[in-house]
Amino acid sequence: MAGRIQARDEQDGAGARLRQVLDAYPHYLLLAVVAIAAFFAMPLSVWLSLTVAGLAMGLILFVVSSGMTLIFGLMGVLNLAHGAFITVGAYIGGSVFLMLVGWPPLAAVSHALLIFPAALATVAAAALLGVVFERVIIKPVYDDHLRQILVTVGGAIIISELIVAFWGAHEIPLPRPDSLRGSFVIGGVAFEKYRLFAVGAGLAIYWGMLAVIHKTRIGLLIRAGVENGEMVQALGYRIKLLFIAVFAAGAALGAFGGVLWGFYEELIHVGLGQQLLVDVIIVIIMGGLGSITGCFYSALVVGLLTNYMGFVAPTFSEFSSIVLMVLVLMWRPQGLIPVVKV
Amino acid sequence: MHSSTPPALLQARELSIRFGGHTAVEAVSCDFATGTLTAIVGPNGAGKTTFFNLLSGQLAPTSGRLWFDGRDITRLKAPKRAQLGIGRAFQLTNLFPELTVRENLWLAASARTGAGFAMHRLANSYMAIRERVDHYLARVSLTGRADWLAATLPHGDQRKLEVGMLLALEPRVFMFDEPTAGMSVDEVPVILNLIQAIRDERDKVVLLVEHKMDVVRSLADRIIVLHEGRLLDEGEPEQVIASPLVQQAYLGEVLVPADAGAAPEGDSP
Amino acid sequence: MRLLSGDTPRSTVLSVLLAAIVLALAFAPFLFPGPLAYRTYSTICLFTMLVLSYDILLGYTRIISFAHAMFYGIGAYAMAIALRDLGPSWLAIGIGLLAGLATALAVAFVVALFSLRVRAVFFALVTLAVAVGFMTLVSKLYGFTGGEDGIAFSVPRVLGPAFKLTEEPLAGFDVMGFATSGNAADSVFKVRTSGMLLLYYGLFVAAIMVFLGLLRMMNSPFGRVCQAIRENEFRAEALGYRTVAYRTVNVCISAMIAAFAGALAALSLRYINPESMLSFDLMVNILLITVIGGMGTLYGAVIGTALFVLAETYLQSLLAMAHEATAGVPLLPAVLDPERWYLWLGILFVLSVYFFPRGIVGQLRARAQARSRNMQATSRSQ
Amino acid sequence: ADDSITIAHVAGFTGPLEAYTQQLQHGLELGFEYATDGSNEVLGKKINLVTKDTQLKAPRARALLAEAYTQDEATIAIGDVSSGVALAMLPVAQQYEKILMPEGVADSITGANYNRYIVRIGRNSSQDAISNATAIADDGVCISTLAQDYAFGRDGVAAYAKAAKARGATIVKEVYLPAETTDFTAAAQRLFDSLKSADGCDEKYIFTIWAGKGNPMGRIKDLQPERFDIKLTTGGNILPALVAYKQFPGMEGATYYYYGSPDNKVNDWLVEQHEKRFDGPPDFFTAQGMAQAMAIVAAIKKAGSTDTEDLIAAFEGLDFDSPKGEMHIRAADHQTLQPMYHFRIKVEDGVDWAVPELVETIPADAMDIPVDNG
Amino acid sequence: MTTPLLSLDGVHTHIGHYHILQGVDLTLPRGELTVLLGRNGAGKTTTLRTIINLWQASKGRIVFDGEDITHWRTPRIVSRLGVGYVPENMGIFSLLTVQENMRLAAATRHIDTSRLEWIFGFFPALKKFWKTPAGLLSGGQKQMLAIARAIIEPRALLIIDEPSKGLAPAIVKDLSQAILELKQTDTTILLVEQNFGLAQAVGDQVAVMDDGRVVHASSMAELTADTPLQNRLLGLSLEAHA
Ligand SMILES: Nc1ncnc2c1ncn2[C@@H]1O[C@H](COP(=O)(O)OP(=O)(O)OP(=O)(O)O)[C@@H](O)[C@H]1O
Ligand SMILES: Nc1ncnc2c1ncn2[C@@H]1O[C@H](COP(=O)(O)OP(=O)(O)OP(=O)(O)O)[C@@H](O)[C@H]1O
Ligand SMILES: [Mg+2]
Ligand SMILES: [Mg+2]
Repeated sequence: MAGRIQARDEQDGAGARLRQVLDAYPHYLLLAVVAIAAFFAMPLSVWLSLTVAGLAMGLILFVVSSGMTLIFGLMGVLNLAHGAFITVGAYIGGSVFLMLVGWPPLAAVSHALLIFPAALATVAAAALLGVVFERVIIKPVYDDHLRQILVTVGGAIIISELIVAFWGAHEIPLPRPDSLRGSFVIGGVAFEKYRLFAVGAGLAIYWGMLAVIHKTRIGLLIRAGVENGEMVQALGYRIKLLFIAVFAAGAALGAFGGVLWGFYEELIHVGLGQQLLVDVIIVIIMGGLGSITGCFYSALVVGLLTNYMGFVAPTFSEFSSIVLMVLVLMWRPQGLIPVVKV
Repeated sequence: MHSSTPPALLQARELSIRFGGHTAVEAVSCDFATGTLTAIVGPNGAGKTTFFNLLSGQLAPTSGRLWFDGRDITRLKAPKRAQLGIGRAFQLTNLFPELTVRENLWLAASARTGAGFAMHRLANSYMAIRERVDHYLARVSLTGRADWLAATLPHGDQRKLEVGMLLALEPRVFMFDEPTAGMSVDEVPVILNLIQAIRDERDKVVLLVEHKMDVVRSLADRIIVLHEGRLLDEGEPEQVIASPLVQQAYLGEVLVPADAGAAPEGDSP
Repeated sequence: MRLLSGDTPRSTVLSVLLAAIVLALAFAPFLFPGPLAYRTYSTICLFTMLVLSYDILLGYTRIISFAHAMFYGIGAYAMAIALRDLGPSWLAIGIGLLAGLATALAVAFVVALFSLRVRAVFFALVTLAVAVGFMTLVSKLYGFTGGEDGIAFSVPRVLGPAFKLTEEPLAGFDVMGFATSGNAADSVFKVRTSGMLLLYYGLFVAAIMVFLGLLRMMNSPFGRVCQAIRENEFRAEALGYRTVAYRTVNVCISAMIAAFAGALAALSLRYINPESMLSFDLMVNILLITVIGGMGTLYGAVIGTALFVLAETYLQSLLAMAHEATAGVPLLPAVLDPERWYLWLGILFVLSVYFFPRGIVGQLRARAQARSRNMQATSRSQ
Repeated sequence: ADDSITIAHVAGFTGPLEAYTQQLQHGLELGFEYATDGSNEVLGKKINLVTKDTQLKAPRARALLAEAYTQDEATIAIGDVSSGVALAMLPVAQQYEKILMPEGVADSITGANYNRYIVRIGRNSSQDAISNATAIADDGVCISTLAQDYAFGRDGVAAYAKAAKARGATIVKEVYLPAETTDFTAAAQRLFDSLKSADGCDEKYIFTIWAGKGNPMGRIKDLQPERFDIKLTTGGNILPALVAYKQFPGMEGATYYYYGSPDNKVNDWLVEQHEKRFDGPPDFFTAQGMAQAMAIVAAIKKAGSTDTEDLIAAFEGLDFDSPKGEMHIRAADHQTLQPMYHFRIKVEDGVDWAVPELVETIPADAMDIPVDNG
Repeated sequence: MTTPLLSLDGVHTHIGHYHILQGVDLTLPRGELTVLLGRNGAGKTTTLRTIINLWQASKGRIVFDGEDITHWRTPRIVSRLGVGYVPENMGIFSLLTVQENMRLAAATRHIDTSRLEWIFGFFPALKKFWKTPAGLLSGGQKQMLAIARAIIEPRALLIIDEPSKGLAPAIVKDLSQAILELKQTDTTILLVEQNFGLAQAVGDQVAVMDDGRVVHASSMAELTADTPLQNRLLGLSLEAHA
């Protein structure tokens, strides 16, 4: 069925040129508008530290959201169980970390280093969970968004309940290693160490994802598979494995986000993922469902905006991202960088 | 065609549409007068379906104007144009799959009556619409399958329903996009007879995209040739088909010298 | 037939089930004693209305909205605030109802404007965000809405437990008690003819009216066009239907019915808070009931709601029984732990989405259809 | 029937607060055992403790409570630990004219939404706030507060500010944030700014009241308030949450209960039995549950009957023993007045959580808890 | 005669509830080009798809070079046996560039440049649009790309579904040239074609389908010679409307 497609007006002239640029780079524009508006609303030192904090928070949000947008973008599956993956990640990462910390042979090892094996274990376990989830829950409902929504919501319930059955309903404190506490203070502006750590992780994941999708044959296959899975098979590739892998990657990303978030809040609880899901959804809709780049920039914008608003008008900071999302959608109905036609 | 005739019902002026860098229809100007059946021919990708989309409002032109009954309808959306009486059948079958054949036809028959927003009366209680549905059910010989879900119909019957819906809409402009494609040989005449009957009423505009040249010859009053989005030629069927430009661009060198009569273009939808 | 707008159950099993549900609800106060049972059967009536209104959105027009619970909440809050601020009077009820319907209409209209621009999944996610935002707003405006603490209020005496319709209580017969004890004499109980009884019958009648009304609406030209939009929006436009207008009207009507149900819920509960009126869980329940019951049938809303509310209320007790019964068996008791009842609900959801893709009603109808076709085939071959 | 007394515990045994409800249930069981010397009988009747799971849903809670009063013929019902659900249950008690003892902390339970069938053994948020003010506030102390932007947060800060000012402290700024906030950088900026520029302060504090999951203290601490000589203060918490307090050695505040703080034989018994049965020390809500049970037994004994009116009369002005020592139920609003504990955080090796070392016990009469049910 | 490269033996295929193929028997002689003819909906495409198991045969056997491949999965059939497939709808990845489309089609990492030049010789447009997203190509160019993908590497079996569709007549000529050249390289080809002219020009063997069965199979020469038979069979596929 041919969708209604608007032909682009291609008039010449400076105005049209500007519109073209804005059309091509809406994410830069949005980021700039938010940052510049805030610049005039607060003292410089405050602006600096909030900008740094906001960008870092944005990167954490990106990590937390990227798995969901990846799965939607590449497989067209709307996975509302993403929040549950985030929670699972926090639990697995947290427990492995606490176990390692409490293990005598490792007593001499810096706790900060132990985050890495914990994260690794989480990613592996979550990927496995993702495979099971894809096989058991998602496989029967490819191509049916409505049933995907239902099934993944059901799956999320099951996962959360299993978490409670396994770990109990208590909150689990997850003290962060001392070396990731506190800030570097430079010229009166505090840069939190953990946020800098998260920035590193977020950027690495972003570039990693872009590289895999745009530079490797696997990325090529995935992009092709989304458009025409049958043809990919007819070229001799086993698309099922590919899709399972994508789902596993999405789950692993979500879980890694959960670890990152668990250490940020220093507390793990069953509602952790659900509580993040709304922000995740705002980020991925605003970015353009399925777009990694869009997700990245809209996460940054949301991170910045909530920080600025938290200073200027804390009462409204909660609504600010929803309002922004609505505005962005009125401007660009498919989000900043649309990829998947919905 | 003749300066004495009243202005044509449908007039396209310099219609163009561009997709990214590709111009699918380029500056096509053309008049369609009541009482004529115009066949649109051209190789695949020439822009025939796109041209239909421009006329019926599924696509908005990048530039150019469109008049219907003396009124500029360039910016009107598809529903509005259908309300005015520009109806079309689709090249790829385009039905309401989980509704019955009768309901499909009902939707077409009531579309221009304005009954759609009524909530207090049952849909089946509109006698006039019901009669129309029954009438067109018979015309496309689907009466026996009236209660089948459209999705369960064989392909050929789906094509018939597609045409039936256009008829039930009772528009003033009929657009058929390869109506017989995918239909089995013995059923093709049913549809062609229907189109012929509309043409013979001589108060409608009929547009027909068709690859089969014998069909075009027997039905069309006029032929338009599209090639790479441009209007290559137009005129009386025999004259257009004979023109060397058309021979080269559309029909190509004849590959089968044996059957000189039949056009070699045997391509499927 | 007339009553059902010609849209009959079309399955014997379905007809029997429906009749059983309607009969049980009609005599519920006289068959099931106790406050929890009262809560259960009034909830069935309330949710039936709510789910019916969602079905015309999701089932008939395929608009996936996560903001439906929000409209339910709007109706409930309007009613609660009116009764709290104006005191327990009929006037307050009238004002609350009207305010709820008007607010729902206004909000729905704005939300529907979104459906002009974005579609399907996008719309679903946007409405999700909007609903969450609304819930936050309600918690924040605690001066007006009572915040997280909600609003407790009184209703006119006639609708309350203190009002007596008849001096003497009527007699009821506890069917469940009879089924377990087998003792007929012990199963007779007293039914106090209080305002609660009156209120319940109000709900019951309202639910029936909404059902019949919507059945008619969905068999009207409007309903048929909605279905056409669900099936093939592009083609509906090509025929000349302004689908956006239909979708907007549909969203508005559906929202107003949800608000109506919400207002009645507030009357019946006499206490509301964001958790019970606006939460995501509530929304998920609506969605699940609609799908499990069978989308686009309206009958599914009735069956689905009855089953779901019963499961939600009593699954835990059932599990407790299973838990005790399997006490000796290793491993089983752990999963049958009544505290994990929600796990089982989740599993049931997933399974029912797999095995009843067309919902209970869809499945029953398909079975009935297959059988009648087979019978035709055999009778023809004879 | 006639030979037993039914007490119904109607609370969220599943859902987000199930851990708390579990603690309460353990406390109740231990409390009845202790108060009846293991016989579980009072006035010669067996105490029958039934439980009903509200799933933390208000409508369900109301129906279950009604069921407890009618079907189960409960003499007394113990309500939900969530303030929201507890508030929803209050009118039901009035309607059925039976006693309800809710466990939520909202002031309005024994305040604006009070009815005479409500008796609360647990603390209210004013008690929390005022005890915290009592622990810190003094002449020359400057305090900025951080709380969630809803009734609980605002009321808490108001009570805190009033008590702190009464003790000579200055409240510099009140910052309120949305309840779900997780990023506290901006708020910390505002709080730092306010205290940096405040004059005449010997000590500067940021006081936090935060219910739920966010961890504002840790986030503020990350921004190194010590740069500006600002200290943090907040109330105590349950043991799992105390783990996070390890970051704040030396921090002072006031708490409802820590198992090491009270010095009496009830508490000794509780700690010993709890260690034995549940393999760990008792927590906040275990103590509260035990106090709850002991209050019930004391009231029934005093009333000599299980008639509601007799019990109400018995509860009013009741003094009873508890793991926190003697408590008093105020007749005016049925709120229990009780001691609180001023603590200083100490990090001990081998203890999983930070120890809120007792500085002093704040006796009940040192705190002026307003009566608000008028 | 040597054993055929591929043979279908009583193959049935169901799509959903529809029984489409109702016992197809077909053999492809090694190194020859077999043309499959038949009216719309006869089941030609279904046959092709069934061979590489895009639709599962519900009954019957498919044998490739003596090996029963009926239950092999598509990727295995394609990669193990070396099958090139040009689907009816072309199966272009429109978001990928022409180059990327070609890269995916080649099993090896590096595309053989001389072969590429050979392909460009027939389809110069592909060279011109090498780095262009394939979605922007015209219908005919897409068809060229689809064919190019199928022959980017030497294949044991080429399955081509209506390649002339959407190609301008001039290019159809090039196409038939290409196919003739491919035949020289010992490739077995199964071609569905409605354009009888093209079919006649390139085909060695011919099979005609109707209603999910093969109703006629012979050498092309035989069919060309027998005009009455041609009229009887191909009246179905050529224009019948008078
Ligand atoms: N939505 C679109 N976006 C981009 N390109 C398009 C779109 N629709 C059509 N085109 C392109 O425009 C050209 C004309 O297509 P159109 O469908 O009008 O051809 P046609 O003449 O109807 O061919 P056929 O005989 O195959 O039906 C084609 O090259 C096609 O790829
Ligand atoms: N996905 C499907 N579901 C149901 N029926 C199908 C499906 N695809 C094809 N069919 C039916 O199978 C039959 C054979 O189709 P097939 O595509 O194999 O024919 P064909 O010979 O290739 O015709 P054409 O010349 O039109 O390409 C047709 O009747 C068609 O309607
Ligand atoms: Mg076309
Ligand atoms: Mg085919």
